[in-house]
Amino acid sequence: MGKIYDTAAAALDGLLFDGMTIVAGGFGLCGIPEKLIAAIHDSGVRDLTVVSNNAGVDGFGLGVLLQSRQVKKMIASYVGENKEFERQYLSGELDLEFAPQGTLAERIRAGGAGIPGFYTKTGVGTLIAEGKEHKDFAGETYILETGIVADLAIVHAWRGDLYGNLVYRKTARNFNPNAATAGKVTVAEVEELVPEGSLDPDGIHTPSVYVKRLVLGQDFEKRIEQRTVRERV
Amino acid sequence: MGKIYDTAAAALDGLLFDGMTIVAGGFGLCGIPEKLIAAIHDSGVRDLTVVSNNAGVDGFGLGVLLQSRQVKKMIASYVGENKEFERQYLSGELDLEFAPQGTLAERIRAGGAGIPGFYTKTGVGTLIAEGKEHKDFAGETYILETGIVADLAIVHAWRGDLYGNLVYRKTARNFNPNAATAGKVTVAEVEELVPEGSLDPDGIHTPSVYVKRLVLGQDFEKRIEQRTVRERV
Amino acid sequence: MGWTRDEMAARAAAELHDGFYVNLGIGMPTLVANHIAPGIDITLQSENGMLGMGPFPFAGDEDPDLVNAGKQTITELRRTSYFSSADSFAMIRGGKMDLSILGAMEVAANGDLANWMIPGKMVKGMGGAMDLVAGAKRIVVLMDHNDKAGGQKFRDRCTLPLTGSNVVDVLITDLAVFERADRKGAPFRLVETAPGIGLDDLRARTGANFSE
Amino acid sequence: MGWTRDEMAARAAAELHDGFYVNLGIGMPTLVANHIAPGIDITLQSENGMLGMGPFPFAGDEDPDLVNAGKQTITELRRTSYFSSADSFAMIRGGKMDLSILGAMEVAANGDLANWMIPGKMVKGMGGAMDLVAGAKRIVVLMDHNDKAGGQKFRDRCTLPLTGSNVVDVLITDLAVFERADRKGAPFRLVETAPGIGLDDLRARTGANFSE
Repeated sequence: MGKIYDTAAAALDGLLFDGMTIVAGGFGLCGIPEKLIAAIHDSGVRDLTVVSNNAGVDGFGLGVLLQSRQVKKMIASYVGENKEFERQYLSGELDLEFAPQGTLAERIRAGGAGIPGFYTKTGVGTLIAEGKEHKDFAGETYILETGIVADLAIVHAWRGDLYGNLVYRKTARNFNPNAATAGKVTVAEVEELVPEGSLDPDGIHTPSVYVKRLVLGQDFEKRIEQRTVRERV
Repeated sequence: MGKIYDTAAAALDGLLFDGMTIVAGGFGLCGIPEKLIAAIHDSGVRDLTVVSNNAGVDGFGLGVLLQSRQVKKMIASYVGENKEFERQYLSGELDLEFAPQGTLAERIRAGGAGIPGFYTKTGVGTLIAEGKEHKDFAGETYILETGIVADLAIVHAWRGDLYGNLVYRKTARNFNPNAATAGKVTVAEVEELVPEGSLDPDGIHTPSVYVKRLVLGQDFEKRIEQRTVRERV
Repeated sequence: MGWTRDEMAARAAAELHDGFYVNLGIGMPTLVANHIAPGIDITLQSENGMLGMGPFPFAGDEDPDLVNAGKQTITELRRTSYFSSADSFAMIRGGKMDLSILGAMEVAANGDLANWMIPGKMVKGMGGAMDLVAGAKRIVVLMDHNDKAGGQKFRDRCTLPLTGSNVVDVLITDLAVFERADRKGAPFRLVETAPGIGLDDLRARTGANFSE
Repeated sequence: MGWTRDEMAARAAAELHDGFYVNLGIGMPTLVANHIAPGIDITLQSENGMLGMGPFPFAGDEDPDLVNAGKQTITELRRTSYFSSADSFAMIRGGKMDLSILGAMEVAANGDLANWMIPGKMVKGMGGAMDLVAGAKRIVVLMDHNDKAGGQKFRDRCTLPLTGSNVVDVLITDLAVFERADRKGAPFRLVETAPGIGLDDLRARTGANFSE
């Protein structure tokens, strides 16, 4: 198949260019493609438009691309955990487009599904609706939102096989399967590369067709953002 | 939880009324909710609008509702396997709305997802596009298709638990997970009722919230439509 | 004077009926989970992609792949399922959540809700709040009745940018509970007041008209 | 005179390149799977919800839960995944299929395709054909060059209701292979003819203009 690459840098080789759009899986720091983000950082590619629910934290996740000023614009639903983001945004160095989380998820899915636009009730009557087409269906008002297709999608999966089939783990799934469909090229990092035929065909979250390149990562950091515990009684 | 019913008839009790719309899972005869269809037949409910990719065959699947003249209208993509359907349609007894298969699947998903309309390239320049809104995105023309919400969704799953979580098997999945989201009420028949906690949470196809009632079926017929085999060499 | 945060959460828990599927917003609403009555079976959704959210893990059992919408470590239950963000919001937008409990900066007499931005201050984003108010069948808001300077937060009109228009069904503050019968023009009605809160005092501290 | 159905299928198989994801329509296109060259790795999609379709089962191994888009019993492979109909057509509509091979009633010089209905006759429906021609990156059509009465099926304009407008890239008939360079006005070009088929004969039996 030729989909397996030895390193994240090799998996991205030839795919990166200044001014490109990248859609990334992950929610907060959960399920983010940390190895691919690091390799994009090392590549020095600039003027990126990044589509991701969050912007990482200072020094980890997409935060590293912000610190190195490689990001020109973010499309996100929540960016509250990142001081460097705030500084760049308030100084006008960084462009920001907010999309409600569900609208963002659906826009990414739509892009991957060949749907250029869809109507949603989310955001009607708010700032988000300004400048967008309004349309009534059965007496209710909806706004038109557009699909997102990126030059590159980067995702993090738990298990993958050499065909490119992917399985995600628990809430690390989040935006990853949607992002995987919305890249002109999709690159996945996995925690385990499993023998062919060992994934349950009924339980594959991302079918092989979506994944063009795949890398087995080592020593994932998988940082926890909010460590909350309960007392043992 | 109170979601488990003893018979298909009990699971449908109080949900059926003349003139209602029913969306059904299944593709051809594969993965059809055969017990629930039989119970709808027995109930005598009439003037149904049925949303299903196919119309069953004479004497099985949705074909039994056609033979008993309980169906007023079908929304489907392919009805080629059913002589009674043809007779009723040509005589004007039955109304038929064709939707391309992918458009039908997406309309059902959209209905379940609170999306009243979406744009697709499918059908542009064909009879399907007539009377529909056309809109250009990035220089390409698309047509507006609408979401489908039914009064009742009936689906067939392989395994279910008492919460209503469902898992489908192989290509019997087809329209079932989409249909399960698009009913004001969704009733599922399952081949196995498994102990709570025994389904892999990463592998559940229909989360419990979608399923209001569930029945364990017995002696499924699961008829094969086209038995094709190869020679043992 | 007035209810504590825990008392407010307990009052909100009374809105949860057996069999409900519920999404609890970040902050005070998460406290509601501690007050669910015995015998009331509730399934909690977390909009990052989980149905059937369990309590926080014991120390040492934290799993970086298992967090809620507030990015807090949590646990799963026997009923749990995971799904993608698009599927999660299909569930929310599609009206499958019986109830969502959210925090607020302002609520208006017409049901408008503002809880995501203050112009001129850094904006963190709306996350899933706009989707939740647009999609959930019933919206319960938990907020302090007045801001720290004593300003009215339950107002005739919201002054802050909206999260949703005509979406709040129940408002629970530290002083009182208000509810409206529908989203078609019914006014908010005072359901109860916290111990020691008089009606005149309440009206003085409230910008919105409400019926009794 | 002219190619057999198997020869047409073999010619169509030459359009399959290593690593391609391909959807084969019902009927003659399914024969193409028998002619994939050794060393060419192809993954077949079945639009009812399967990627990685295997051959027919051995007698006795038929599984009613495992059928292709023609409702025929099939088998799975080590690469197989299953998904819902909405996800299947998201894949197709989203342009992830490198190629689809379909049958036709008529093909026009401008790339129009008609293969789903004859007015006045019972209409069986378009199934997934309209989605496939709208979504797949490249469309190859397999059809008889003329109908049973000798009528032209490769025409200046389609007379039957369309399945898709400006969608055919390659046309393989029992007499010849035609291809066009793009969907922006390039004419169909004659690529090859079946043994014994002369150009004058071919033109006489063809309603569409084509270049050589």
